Amino acid sequence: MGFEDLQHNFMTGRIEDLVKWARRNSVWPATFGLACCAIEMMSVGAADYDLSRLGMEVFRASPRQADLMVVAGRVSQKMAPVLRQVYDQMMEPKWVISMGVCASTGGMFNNYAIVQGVDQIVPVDVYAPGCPPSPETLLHAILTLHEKIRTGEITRRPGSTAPAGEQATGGWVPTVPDAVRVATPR
Amino acid sequence: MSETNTALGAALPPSAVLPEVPRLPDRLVDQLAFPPRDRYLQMVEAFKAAGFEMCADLCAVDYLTHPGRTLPDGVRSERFEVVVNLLSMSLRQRVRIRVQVPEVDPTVSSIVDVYPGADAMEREAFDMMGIIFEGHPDLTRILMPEDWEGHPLRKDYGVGRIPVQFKEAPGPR
Amino acid sequence: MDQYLPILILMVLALLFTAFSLVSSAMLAPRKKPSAAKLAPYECGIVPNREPPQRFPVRFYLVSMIFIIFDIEIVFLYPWAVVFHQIATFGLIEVVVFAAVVFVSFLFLVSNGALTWGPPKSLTAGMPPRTSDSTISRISATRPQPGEAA
Amino acid sequence: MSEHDHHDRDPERDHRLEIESTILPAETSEGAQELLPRSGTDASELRREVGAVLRLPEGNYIDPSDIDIERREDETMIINMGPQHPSTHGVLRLMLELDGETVLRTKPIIGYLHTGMEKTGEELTYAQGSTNVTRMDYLSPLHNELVFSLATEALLNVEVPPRAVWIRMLMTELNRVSSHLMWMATNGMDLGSTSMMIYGFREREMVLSFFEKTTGLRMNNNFIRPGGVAADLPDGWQDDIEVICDTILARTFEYDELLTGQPIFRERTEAIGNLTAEEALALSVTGPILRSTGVPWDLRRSMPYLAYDKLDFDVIVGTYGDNFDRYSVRLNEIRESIKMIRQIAEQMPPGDYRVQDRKVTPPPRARIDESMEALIHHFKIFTEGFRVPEGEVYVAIESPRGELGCYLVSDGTSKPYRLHIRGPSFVNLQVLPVLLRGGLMADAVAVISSVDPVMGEVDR
Repeated sequence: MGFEDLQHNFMTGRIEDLVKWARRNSVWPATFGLACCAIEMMSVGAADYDLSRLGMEVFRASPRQADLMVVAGRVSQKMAPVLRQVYDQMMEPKWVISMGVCASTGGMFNNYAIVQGVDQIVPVDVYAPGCPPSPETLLHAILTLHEKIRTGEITRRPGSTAPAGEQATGGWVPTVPDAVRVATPR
Repeated sequence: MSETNTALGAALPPSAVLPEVPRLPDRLVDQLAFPPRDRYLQMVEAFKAAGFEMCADLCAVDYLTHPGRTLPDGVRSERFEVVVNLLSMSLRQRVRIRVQVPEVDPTVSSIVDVYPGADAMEREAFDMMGIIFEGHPDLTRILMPEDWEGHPLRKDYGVGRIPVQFKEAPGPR
Repeated sequence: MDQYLPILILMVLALLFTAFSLVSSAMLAPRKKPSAAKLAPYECGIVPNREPPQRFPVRFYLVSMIFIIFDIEIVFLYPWAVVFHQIATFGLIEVVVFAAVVFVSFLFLVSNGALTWGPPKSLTAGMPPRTSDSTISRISATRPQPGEAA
Repeated sequence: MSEHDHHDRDPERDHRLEIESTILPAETSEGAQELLPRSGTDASELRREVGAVLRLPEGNYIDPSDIDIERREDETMIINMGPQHPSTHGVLRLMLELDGETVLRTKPIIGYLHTGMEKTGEELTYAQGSTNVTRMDYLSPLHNELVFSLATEALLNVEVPPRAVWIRMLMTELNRVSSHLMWMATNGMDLGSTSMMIYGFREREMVLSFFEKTTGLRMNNNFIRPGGVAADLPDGWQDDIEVICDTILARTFEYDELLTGQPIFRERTEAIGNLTAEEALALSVTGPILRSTGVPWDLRRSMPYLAYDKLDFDVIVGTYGDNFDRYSVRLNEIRESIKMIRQIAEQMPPGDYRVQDRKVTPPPRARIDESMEALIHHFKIFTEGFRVPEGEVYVAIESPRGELGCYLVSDGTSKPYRLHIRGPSFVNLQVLPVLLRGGLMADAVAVISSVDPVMGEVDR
């Protein structure tokens, strides 16, 4: 018996809201700062923009204790498998914010070295535009994620954002794309 | 610039020194030297003895699509060029040594024994341009993944641009 | 008999709590086989391709042994604290003697160098405490640049 | 039970698991770039990883046996201070061979943020070039733009009006203050004082808000362009500068009190990561690290560019070259920069902020509607870009991390033929094996943060 088999009825409805409320208000980000966006992520964490209002000021270094991976910066071909490995090692209710245009679509670096969009490697929940996104944009992205947690399913990740292989295995085994380094000329 | 030239000239093998690039503001006119490949290490050692304490920069340039560049008469232009920038704090001067490296065997002697700081720069030149430095302690890739084929900064290596969907952009050149 | 009632209640509560947490986690936990990556040790994102080293320097176990000594000392303080009022001054002297004995072992450890880890760190012995201005010099434009560098 | 059980023998899933166990290990291991066991490395590479930099005279050659690692190979651990690590300031990966807590060998592995900027630089015209270059060293973007613009103007042989020169100096010195404040913040947090992180960022926000007011962006502002500056200073900028200078100068004494007095901070920085001047020069180290060893080399003083010879400032030089000296060099450089910013604010000349040669700078927006050739100039500059005569130049400036050089080769077209940026952090990283040798793991964290590498300019 697991949560996903609970029918949505009057009694269970309240437990789900309680769980969603708890998860939403203490999402711990994993420090995945890559490039310039990481500096903006740090200034969001610092005093002026203050992530601790949302219960997120604790940046967990190890993925074992993190719920949210903010991919802050451009993902190079050499970094792609590392990103996939850290994503796989994160605990289960996990979300991904792709911060900045370089993470979302490769941005201005449309060349051999940058993975054109981090959603080729990990399923992304929220895309934050900007280069670098100003702290307000990142806060807005985090609030969108909270909204998504509040209205989304508790445990099963929505199939749509995941890469193609996700539905085939019922959405539970984190699928690894065939070649994590997309552009490595084989 | 000319008096240090003669002072160095005595110590140096006869090397063609480009007269000067007319238009640069005087502060930026560095001394240039074009040693042949076999006398390159010897010239670097001579410059080190002449008071150039630091090797500021070392990079490789691929002249595949721009062969006709101004070179002093005694120098035959090859495809690759290794540019070493030495800095002298006492003389407050820079010298730029430009070595021509042919495409068939792109090997140059490594200057790590004279300037240990050039170690990572030579690895980058090897990784990006494919220039082999003999005598380098650990000539492996430094920026690209280990199993990457090809040297990205060469002119015949495409940019790897992925055509953007919403406008018919030319394919990866 | 009534002395032992609170202990009994405490045990029942403990049992109840563990049972509740075990059952609820078994019930609510997602039912899935953890993937190979999740079971792999975390090495800063790198998949380890060499097996972790078997031999650890003895210094690491030394630290755990030192911890046990002082942990036992604290454990003995708890019952002492409960009956502190009945055995007033005698109890105080007793615990001070006990603490002194354990402190001797601490002195032995420090003298043996169990707690000094790294190489000795001092530039020159007896240096005055440095401030952010004491060990730097300012070279202004008026004074001519010292010609020879280094 | 639930319907998941009879899925267990599903071939698709086993195929997935089997892929997973083969792809990732193959792709994250960097083979020859990694730190191999001592038996697998030859003498010269072993000497480099152990940190022995100065070569003996040609006669005798170090043979591996006498490199003093007394630990046998199976007693030591080779671990990863990998790309995703809280204290490696971005995606630097260090492989360390440890004997318990003491570091024996180190090998930095970089390239995890390689963005192919030098290749992209060859695709963009000179007008667009500074947007690409500014993303290299993301703690001091204005320095990258300045070095690219100086190189382009040198080839164009264009004289930038004095006001643009002084605005550039103002903005780069402010950028140096914000970069050193960022270093103070992360260095404080690495050594355990998280309050320093909060204070460092609080002051930095003041400088960033001034940047946002002048250039429109907090970072990557593309403000310094070939031919001058993008826009004039907003009116009332003197009082903003006044407020920034007074507050930050007062706050530096607060940081001094917060950090220098504490025994923990001193214990972790004094006599850690000692560097001698010879080793620094041999490894081509520049910037605060070189000055902390006692070598008085600052490009703003020794090979002045822009109008630094008209400013009165001190070059800060340390004595021992350890972490504490690097900290005090950077702390006092913030004070020097504040002193300079005040002088610049007083002597700011009036006049144009861009060179008026229509071939380089586009005409003002209003002129385009009136005159035909203004429209043509505008169109030509923004589509094909202005042509730079053929030639090559190397320009170097003093960025907060060291000598930032730009080697620009042009072949007469409107795109750079070869753009090579000499990143100071790329070269300064080679000093890690020398500094980490023999220290503890905790010292390794302190030394990495005192070297202050910015991975954007290391990997370019």
